[in-house]
Order: sequence, then structure tokens, then C-alpha cells
Amino acid sequence: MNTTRRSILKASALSAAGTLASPYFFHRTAQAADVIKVGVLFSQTGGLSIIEKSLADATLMAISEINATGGVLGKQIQPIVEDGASDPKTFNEKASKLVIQDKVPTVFACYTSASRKAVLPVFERRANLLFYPTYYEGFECSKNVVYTGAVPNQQLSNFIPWIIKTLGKKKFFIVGSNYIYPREMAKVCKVLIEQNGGQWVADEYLELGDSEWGSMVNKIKSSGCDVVLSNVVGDSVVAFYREFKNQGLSHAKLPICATVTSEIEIAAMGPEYAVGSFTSFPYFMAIDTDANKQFVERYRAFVKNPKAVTHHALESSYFQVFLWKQAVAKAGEAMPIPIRNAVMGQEFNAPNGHVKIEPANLHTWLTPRIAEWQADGQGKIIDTYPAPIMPLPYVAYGETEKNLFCTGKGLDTAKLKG
Amino acid sequence: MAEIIFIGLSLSSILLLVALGLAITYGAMGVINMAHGELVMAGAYVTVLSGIWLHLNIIAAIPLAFLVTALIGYLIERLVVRRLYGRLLDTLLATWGVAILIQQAVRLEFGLSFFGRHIAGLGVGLQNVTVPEALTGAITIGGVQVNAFRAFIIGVTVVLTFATWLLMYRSSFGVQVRAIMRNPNMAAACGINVQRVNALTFAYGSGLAGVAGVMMSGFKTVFPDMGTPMVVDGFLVVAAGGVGSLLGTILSAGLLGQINGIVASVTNDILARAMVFAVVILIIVLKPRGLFSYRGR
Amino acid sequence: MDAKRRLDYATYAVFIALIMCAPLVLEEFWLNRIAKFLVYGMLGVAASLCWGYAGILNLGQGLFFGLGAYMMAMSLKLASPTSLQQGSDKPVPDFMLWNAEPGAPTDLCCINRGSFLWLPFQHQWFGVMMGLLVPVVVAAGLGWVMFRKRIAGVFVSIITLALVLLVRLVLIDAQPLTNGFNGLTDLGYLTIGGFEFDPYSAATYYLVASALSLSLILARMLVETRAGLILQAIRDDQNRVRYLGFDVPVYQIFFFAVSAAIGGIAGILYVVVADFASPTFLDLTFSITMVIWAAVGGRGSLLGACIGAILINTIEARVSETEGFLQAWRAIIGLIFVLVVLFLPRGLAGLANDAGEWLTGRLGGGRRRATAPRVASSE
Amino acid sequence: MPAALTIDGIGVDFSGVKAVDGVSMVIEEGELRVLLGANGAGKTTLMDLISGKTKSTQGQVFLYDTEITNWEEPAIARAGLGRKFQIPSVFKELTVRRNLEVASCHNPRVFANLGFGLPRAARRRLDEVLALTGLTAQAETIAGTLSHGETQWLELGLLIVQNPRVLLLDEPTAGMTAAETHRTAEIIKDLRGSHTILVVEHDMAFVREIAERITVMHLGQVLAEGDIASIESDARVRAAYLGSRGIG
Repeated sequence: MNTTRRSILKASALSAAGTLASPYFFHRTAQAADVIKVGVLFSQTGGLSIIEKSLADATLMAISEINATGGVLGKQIQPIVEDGASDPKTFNEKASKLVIQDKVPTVFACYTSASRKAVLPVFERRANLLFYPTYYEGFECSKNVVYTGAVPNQQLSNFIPWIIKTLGKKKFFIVGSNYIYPREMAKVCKVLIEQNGGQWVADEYLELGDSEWGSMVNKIKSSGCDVVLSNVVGDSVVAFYREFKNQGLSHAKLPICATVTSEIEIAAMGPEYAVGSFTSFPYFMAIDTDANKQFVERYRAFVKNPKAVTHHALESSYFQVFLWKQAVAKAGEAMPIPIRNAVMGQEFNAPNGHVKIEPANLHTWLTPRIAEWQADGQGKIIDTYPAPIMPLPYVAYGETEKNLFCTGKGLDTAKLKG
Repeated sequence: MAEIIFIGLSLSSILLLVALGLAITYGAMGVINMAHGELVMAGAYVTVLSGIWLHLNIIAAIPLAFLVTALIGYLIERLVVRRLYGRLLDTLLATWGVAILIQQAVRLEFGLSFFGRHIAGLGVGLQNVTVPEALTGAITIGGVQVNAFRAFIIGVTVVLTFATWLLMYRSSFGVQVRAIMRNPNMAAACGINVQRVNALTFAYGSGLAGVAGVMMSGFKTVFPDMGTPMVVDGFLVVAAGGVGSLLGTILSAGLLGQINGIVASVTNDILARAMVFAVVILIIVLKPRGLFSYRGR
Repeated sequence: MDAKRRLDYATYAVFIALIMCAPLVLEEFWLNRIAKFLVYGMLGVAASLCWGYAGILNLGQGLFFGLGAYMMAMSLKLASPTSLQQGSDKPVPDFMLWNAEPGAPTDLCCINRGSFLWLPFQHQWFGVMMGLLVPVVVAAGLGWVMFRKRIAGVFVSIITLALVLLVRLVLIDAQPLTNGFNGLTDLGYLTIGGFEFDPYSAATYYLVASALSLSLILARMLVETRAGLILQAIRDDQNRVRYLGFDVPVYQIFFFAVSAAIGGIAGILYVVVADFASPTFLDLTFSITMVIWAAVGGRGSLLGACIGAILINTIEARVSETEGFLQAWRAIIGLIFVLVVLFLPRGLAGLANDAGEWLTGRLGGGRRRATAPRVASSE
Repeated sequence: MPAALTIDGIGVDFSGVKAVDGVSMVIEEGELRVLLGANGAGKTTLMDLISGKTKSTQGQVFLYDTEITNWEEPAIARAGLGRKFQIPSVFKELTVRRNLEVASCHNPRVFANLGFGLPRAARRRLDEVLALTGLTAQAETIAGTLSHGETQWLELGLLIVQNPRVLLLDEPTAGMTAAETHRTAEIIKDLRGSHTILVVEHDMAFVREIAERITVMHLGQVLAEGDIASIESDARVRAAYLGSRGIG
């Protein structure tokens, strides 16, 4: 069965070679009978593997849990794991391999926006489906991506008012790594700060991956701010918090309020440097529910590391597989576009609570939370939004729940201009 | 202003710490050791591991890291570099391969991860080094509040630089090294065991990288890729300073560090970094042999 | 023409025939993947020309690749449907809209301070032309500064390295103009005379394969000319050449620029094949990797370096997609680098060359090998 | 006969050290002049000054009627001055024939050299030079594998092909066996007449074999000038040489 299909494929490739191969040519011949193949594409090597390996692990764990309960549509899910090697070129190449050669109906992939941007053309041109688990800057309205991480409004719309009203801090020093996400977060922050009666005194960036914070912290010291809003990512975070303390600053007087600092970075810097600082995320390892505690236990057992930490993107990597499974079950077939259509409006009880895919923009309803970091490296959750809030990827341009920019019809660019 | 100068000084000392080892292996031996950054990384991991397994603090880890990385350096010289003395640009490529191997060794926990074994302190993740209480926070020197750990790094750099100067210019070993640097054949003819001296010189330069790694571990985060950007900075410093001149390396580290610090505080960090690259290019273009060079003519 | 050179030309012919016939047996995905590798092959040719023939170890080849790629991607970005959805016929890249200051005009001319630079890129021929010209001009300028100052050896490497890192920094920082770290994606198709080059089509493959073949042949012809000979003489002994009356920097600049042109074309084609441009093209790692492809293939052989690039990438792809090697493949590649540099200093081409000489020696009736150590003078 | 090379009070000051100090010399067209002197007398520096490698701080150099003082090396070479180095310098990775082909490209411009091969006359000349330097059998040998003597001859060959009007030869027999030295002398004698030659040499046997006129340098200055007999009997020359290593 399989072999004949392959020879047909070859023959058709031969005939297609001379002319232009039609982009959607091979889709219908995708699946073997007994398994559903899916792609899992994260960096297993290179600098980003620090975090991405844990995302791949969480994805694989979800797949194995689904398989243990009978799979989906009576079939087992077979993950095809590839290595993005922390390099957008490799991501692009491996995504093509998964989509075109392996003909998977869905790929769970990518941590950074840069890698997502590099694989995007593959999914859009080949009408395939990407599940993307990371919080990101927004401004994307692809019909071929399901976004299960937070967008700026889900991290900031409760955070900034809380900083101003509850913490009583008014003068913000905004600092970030120099790339899109921190810059867009800064943009949204500024809007929210002004709306809530605060002010920002500076908006500064450091090269991504640079960990020389001496000058920056010195600037923070002399800027007269009373709160630091950090959109710093990756290993830079560690050096930042250490420099902060070592230049004699304290979170009690001048707290760092971060949008990216997660359990991973806290563990790497040593919790003593972060005690008293804050982070806003929809998920924290410390969420005090049985569902989450069990999730953490299962994850630690799965990766055979009793000290492994969980974090927001990891949790999204996990629950998005279940959303996908529900969509496949609803669609009744494992094909990209039917899955995409079926995933709209899917709901699931994730470790962080209730999540739902917004049908209009394929982003996820999430519950914003604020945590204060403790000496044990865990966040103490001190503020939880009463309910999940709607994802607004274009919030920086005034997108509201009533006035969506990205809908099933695509992006309404006229609204962007306004 | 004093704070800005101090930060510049600190940046200089960090550059110098990494460049010092290169000033030996590249400056004196001409070997373009792209694995130097990985030796820094190895030093940092020695700190992590000795903290976890031997409960040593960061200061006690200094000699240990020196020995371990010196040994790794010795092995690199014996196994790889020694075969390439005739074609020094090739050392760049071979040691780049070595760098990948060292990174992967740490990431894959020397291959044990394939067998499901994990060693605490190795692997892909970020590692944490505890810094003694005395070295955290700020101290006040002459009315200026400075970062204690940065001050510590400056101190260590001064000591290492002095030790290196003693070794290179005031010891019989240094005489031999400098003799080989000028003319290896003549040095051999004078009865110097060139191979042995080369191996030991390389080991010493690598050991310095290890100490740099210990310092970095208390300052930045420890992970397998941490060394790559450092080796680039290191080479820029040594090349701008003048190959083979310890004084040149010191001055160029001082200059680049201060430029970085001052530009960063006046404008921003991105521009400061761009400025450092531009200054290095300018120095090499204007003075192709660097600020200082041992070749008089 | 001696037997050895004839064999050499035959290898070129066979290689070109092979890559031209590949679409007959390759499936769609591999066609696209090999097209990417052929682009890398061009980078191998550029590296070999620069390093093997001119003796210039350029650690910033990624600069020329990146510049070519960005010029092309700018053009294709404006050709993307999402740039045209603005309710007018004037394209504006989507990222410029959301990077714009509030209240800024939404016209490409003036949406931000530098956006007018994008205006001519509405014509694809302009993008292609700039993708070729900008690397050449930058290389010529850089070469003018470096080579007239008689900077050589490792100092050239350090300058090129510092420059590529500098440009990368600027590129990322100029986010309103370049989309910063995310690079340029969501591009339109390259369209020539109404014909669209779909990245996965055989046509695109042929475009790349022809470009590679052409640059191989052209580079080979160039090094066979008298100028190419003088270039190799410069590599061996600059001073001697100077005293023969040649202006050494002029030759170095010329070939440096040619190698940059090949790098630029490779960048252009990579964007066509892979559909995106990213500042990671200017990463140090990538530039060093190119040099290593050339070293493995054989820096002294244009074809060798080209095949080296294709081969290493194929091995990387294969090994990294083999179960069990998912995390170890990099270590294997690292080991190959070390071993090749240590034991095959002339790379695979050196091996092939020795085999070829042995073969022609046999066929040619035991002709003496040119590179064999001489026993005695024939007096 | 016109003067082919006129040196007028040339000198250089290496931050206080005057390696060459006010040397003047006139070499007539077709003459073969030998430059003698102890180590450190400034012979090689003088050649550096003439050929443009070192920039002079005083004096002038004329090639026929053209002043070439402190020109760039290629410009001086194009004006008609060729130089052979003390340490033989050839293109080590090219074959002997290809080495000579490089020197056969008489048009220095890049674009003029974007053609293939050499004109027939140049190829014939190349074969003659191969024969003259005795390298015909080694024509396809990689230069880096030649013996020391052969490398010297190849460099001479490069100069002959380059065909400059004035030749500077810096110790062309250094490190050669007696037989090789003799051979070299033959080559140089062959060039005499058609070229103006200035040779730096230590080997007195060789000097006696080829020399017409000799200039002796000492401590950066001209000590004596004359034919071989007068130089060998010159008391100052003897004193200068005895002060260091002695003549011969």
C-alpha cells in the first residue's frame, strides 16, 4: 500500500519536474493508515536549546499521554522530531521537510519570533498548520498558525495598572533586549502607563544575548525611576538581575517588573537576586491547583529530572497538543485546513486553568497572573485575573474586543492606519 | 562620572581577562584558537561542578579551573595545534571544530545523556553559581559606590596580568617563549625544547581562559554557548593591541572598555558596541600591526 | 592542454550535468533543499576564490550574502500581497505600519525617516541589481581601504569579522526599516517577464543551478586568465609581484569584489529559494561555516569548495534527521572539521586531485607528477 | 653613454640611525656594477631605497632622466627597474613556467589581463629564458619544491622575462655551491650589455668573475669606487674589512 503510493509519488514528481509543481499537489496522499504523524520542531542544539528542548519535551509528553489514552481517531500520534539548531535557516529547511516530505498535517514548533517568521512561508504557501506555543509581540494574523502563548495585552493589561495602583509606582524605566518583542511590549506599555496616570522616563535596549549590564544599571540608578519594566529575554536576564543587586539596588525600593523572566532564569541566576521582583505570565509553576501539581510531577518524571522547572511556554507547548487532538477529533480527519477550522473555539482545562482558541484570530484566551518571586525560586501568585481574557494581537494599535483587526477574513489593514 | 569610569574599567578588565590568554596563545604563538571561548566556558562549568559536587566556593574554584582548562589546552595543543604550526590560519578552522566538540560534550554531558544519566551542573540548561555574600552588592570606595564583584574581577585581572608579565618577561620560561616567538628554528638550535615549551605556553594561556571562566560564572550566566562571543571580543582586543605585545593588549582592552562604557552611558549600549567594532577596524586600518608591535621595523 | 587539466574540465562538466539532471529524480522537497545547498555551493566558490586563490581569508562573507539577500527581500517584500492590502496600489511593508510612530503618514516615501530608501525596490530588477551592486561596492570600498594599506593575513580576517558584526548590529537596530531581528518574511515571488519563481518549482531550481554553474565557470575562467595567474602570484609573494610592476591592491580589490558578487548573488537566490531574509545571515558562525565548507572541499579548488559545501550540508541534513543523532550530529560535524583540517589540508579536492594525477599518470604513460617531491636536479 | 641609474646623496634616517647616509653613484647604461661592503654597511638598504621599498629621507634617485625618488614599488618597476631579493622570492605554489608567465604579463592593468595565455613571442621568449636559466626540465615543477640554487635562477629568470632596463641583484649567489655560483655568473654575464646591472655580492671569486667596476660601502657611505685591482689594493677598504670580517 505504502510502497505503491510512494512510486506513484515519484512518478508524479517526475512529471511535475518539467512543469511547475502545484503547491497543493501532495496533500491528499499524506497519512499512513495506523498513525498520525506530526512534526515537532525546536532547537535541540545551539544557544536556544536551553529553553526549546524543554518545549519539545513538553510536546512529546502530551503526545505520549494522548497515545496512552488511545490516541485520536483511533490512531496513535507519531511525532517526527527535528532540530532547528537555533538557526532560522535550519528552521526553514526542517519545516519544509516536515511539511513537504513527511507530509505531516501539523507542526508544533518554534520559540523565537525570528524562527517563526522563517518557517511561516512554508506553512502559508503549503496551506499547512503551525502550533506556536510562545508569548510573542502580536502583529500576526496568519490563517496557518495557532498561537497558544500570550500576546501583549494578556501580559500587560493587568500588570501596568497593578504596578501603578497597587504598588504605587509611577515612573517607569523600560528596558529590553533589542528586538521586536521587547520593542512592541514597550510600545504597549507606554500606552497603558499613560492611560493609568504614570510616566516613563526611559526606553533602552541591549543587544540580544549581551550580558554587559554595567552602564544600563548605572543609568537606571541615576534616572530617578521608581520601577523597572523589563522585557529582557534569555541569558541576558540573569546578568541583569545580578548586576542590579550588585550595584546596590533593591527590589523593595525599585522593583523589576518583568514580562519574560520565568522560572528558568530565576533558577539560573539564583533566587536571591530576584526575591521581591515581579513577573506577569498566564502560567507559573507555583499555581496552586491539583491539576498543575500533577502536571509538574508528570513532567519531572517524563524528563527524568526531579528538579526540572516548568514555565509559560512549556505549559502552552503541552496544552496546545490537547487542543489539537480535540480539533482532529472534531474534524474527523488529520488534514491541516480541517484541523484549523475545527480548532476555532476549542476549549481545554490546562494546568493554568481554562483556555480557549479565539475563532477570529486563532490566538488563545488566557488568564493573566502576577507573581512575586520568592527565595525558593518560585513565584508567589499575588494577582490573578478573574477570568481568561481575549487575545488582541494588535492591541498596540487600539484593537479592542469590540473592534478586532484580525478576523477570519484576514487583517484589516485600514484599521492599522487609524 | 566616577561611576562611568569604574564601569569602563570593569569592562576593560573583563576584556583583558579573556584577551590575556589569547595574548599568549595567539600573540606569542600565533595560534588562532577559536576554542578559547569554550575554555572560558569550561572554566565556568568547573566552578558550577565544584560548587555542586565539592561544595567549593568561587574563589576556591580558581586554581581548580586553571588546572582543568590548562590540561584541556595541553591536550588541544598535543592533539591538534601541534600538527598545524606550519599553517596557522588552519588552526582557526581546526579549533573551531574543537570548540563545537567541547560545547557538545558539555551539552550531552559527555555522552551520558544518551544513556539516560544526568550529571547535575551539565546539560543544555542555564547553570547557577552561588557568589559568596561578601562579593555581592555594592561597596563604597572613596565615596563612589561600586559593584563588589566587578571590583573583585578588576583585582583578579591585575594579579593575573602581573603574573603573566613576570612569567613572560622575568622568567627563563618567558625567555624561551619569546625566543620561539621570534625564531623557532633558532630557538631549537639553542637547545630549547620547542615542543614542550609550546605545549606549556598553550596550556598556560588556556588556564587563563579557565580563570576568566570562573569570573564570568559569578557575573553572567553559565551555558554551553557562552564562550563564542567572548572569543571574538578577545581577538579584537589582541589584534588592536598589537600581536605579541602584552602592553598593547592591556592598553587596547583599557581603551575599548572605556569607549564602550562612556559611549553606552552617553548614548546607548547598541551604539557603544558598534563603536567598539568601528574603533577596532579603524585601529587595524591605520596601524596594521596594532597599537604596539614587537617588530620594530 | 594536458591530460590533468582535461580531466579537471571533465569534472566540471560532469558536475554541471549532474545538478542539471537532478530534477529528474528529486522529489519536490529535495529539489528545494538541494537548491538551498547549491546556493551554499556558490558561497563555497566565493570562499575558494577569495581564500584559495587570493589568499584573503574573509571571515565576513556573510556580509555580502546578507546584503544580497536583504536587497532581494526588500523587493519581494513589496511584491507581497500583504504589502498591497493597504487599500491603495502603493505597497508598504506591513511591519513598517506597526513600527510607525502614531500619526505618521502611511506612504512608503515618508512613513519613517529611512523608508524612502525602499521606494525604488518596487521594481524587482532594482532589487536584483542592488543585490549584486551593493556587495560589490562594499567589497571594493573595504578592499580599497585594506589592501592599499597592505593589510594581510589574519588582520584581513579580523577586519571583515568586525565589519560583519557591526553591520549585523546596525541591521537589527534599524528595526523600522529592516524589521530587526525577525528579518523579512512574507515575501512575494520573484517575477521575471511575468513568470513567477515558486521556491519549490523546478524552474527555481534551474535558476539556482544555472547561476551556480555560471559562477563556477566564470570563476574558473577568471583564475585561468593572466589576471588570475597574477592573483595567485600575489597570494604566494606580494612583494615579488609588486617588483614586477603590478599594483597589487588593484588585483586584490578586483577579485575580492568578484567573490563578493558571487556572495551577493547567492544571497539573492537564497531569498528566492527559502522565502525569507534574516539578520542571522550575518552571524559570525555562518561566515566561519562557509570557510569550513571550502576547507573541507578544498580551498584551492573552486569546484572542490563548491562540492564541499553541498556535501557537508547534505551530511548535516541526513545525520540530523537520523534518529539517535538528533543532538549528537553537531559533535560529529565538529569532529569531521578537525579531522579534515588535520589530515586533508587540501580537502577532498586534494584527494581527488591525487587520484586524478595517478590516473592521468597511468593513462599518460607514467608522466611525472607535478607535485611529487623532486629527487634531484636533472643536470 | 647615458647614465642609467643616478643616485644623488641618498640617505635614510631610521629614527636617529643613518643606515644609508648621502650615497651618490652613477651607473652607466650597460654597465655591471658590484656593490661591496661588510654586513651592515647599508648595501641592502641602499637597494631598498632605490627600488622604493624604503622611503628615503634625503637625496634623489634617477632612472635615466626620470626621477623615481620614493615612488611606489610597482611604479618604479614599470619605469624599468627590476630587483632580485637576498632571500629568493618566487611564487611557491605555481609551476616554474607559470612563475615566468606572471613576469611575462607586461601590461599591469587588471582588465588588460582578463585574457588567456600569452602572445607567441612572449611564449618563445619564455622558453629561451627557461633554457638560459637551465630550468627547461623543471618547467612543470612546483616552484616551492625547487632546490635553493634553482630558486635563485628562477628569480633571475623572472627578472629576465620582466626585462627591465636596470637590474638590482641582491646576493644572487648566496648559499650556492661553487658549481651553481659559476652557473649564475654565466647567466649574469649573458645579461651584461643588454641590461644595466647593480649586484650586491660577498663572494670574491664571483666578483672577480663578473665585475667591471666596484663600489665599496662602509657604515652607510661610499668608501671607494674603482676597478677590481684598485679596490683590492685600496688601504681604506682593507682597513674597513679587517675591522669586521675581511675581504674574500
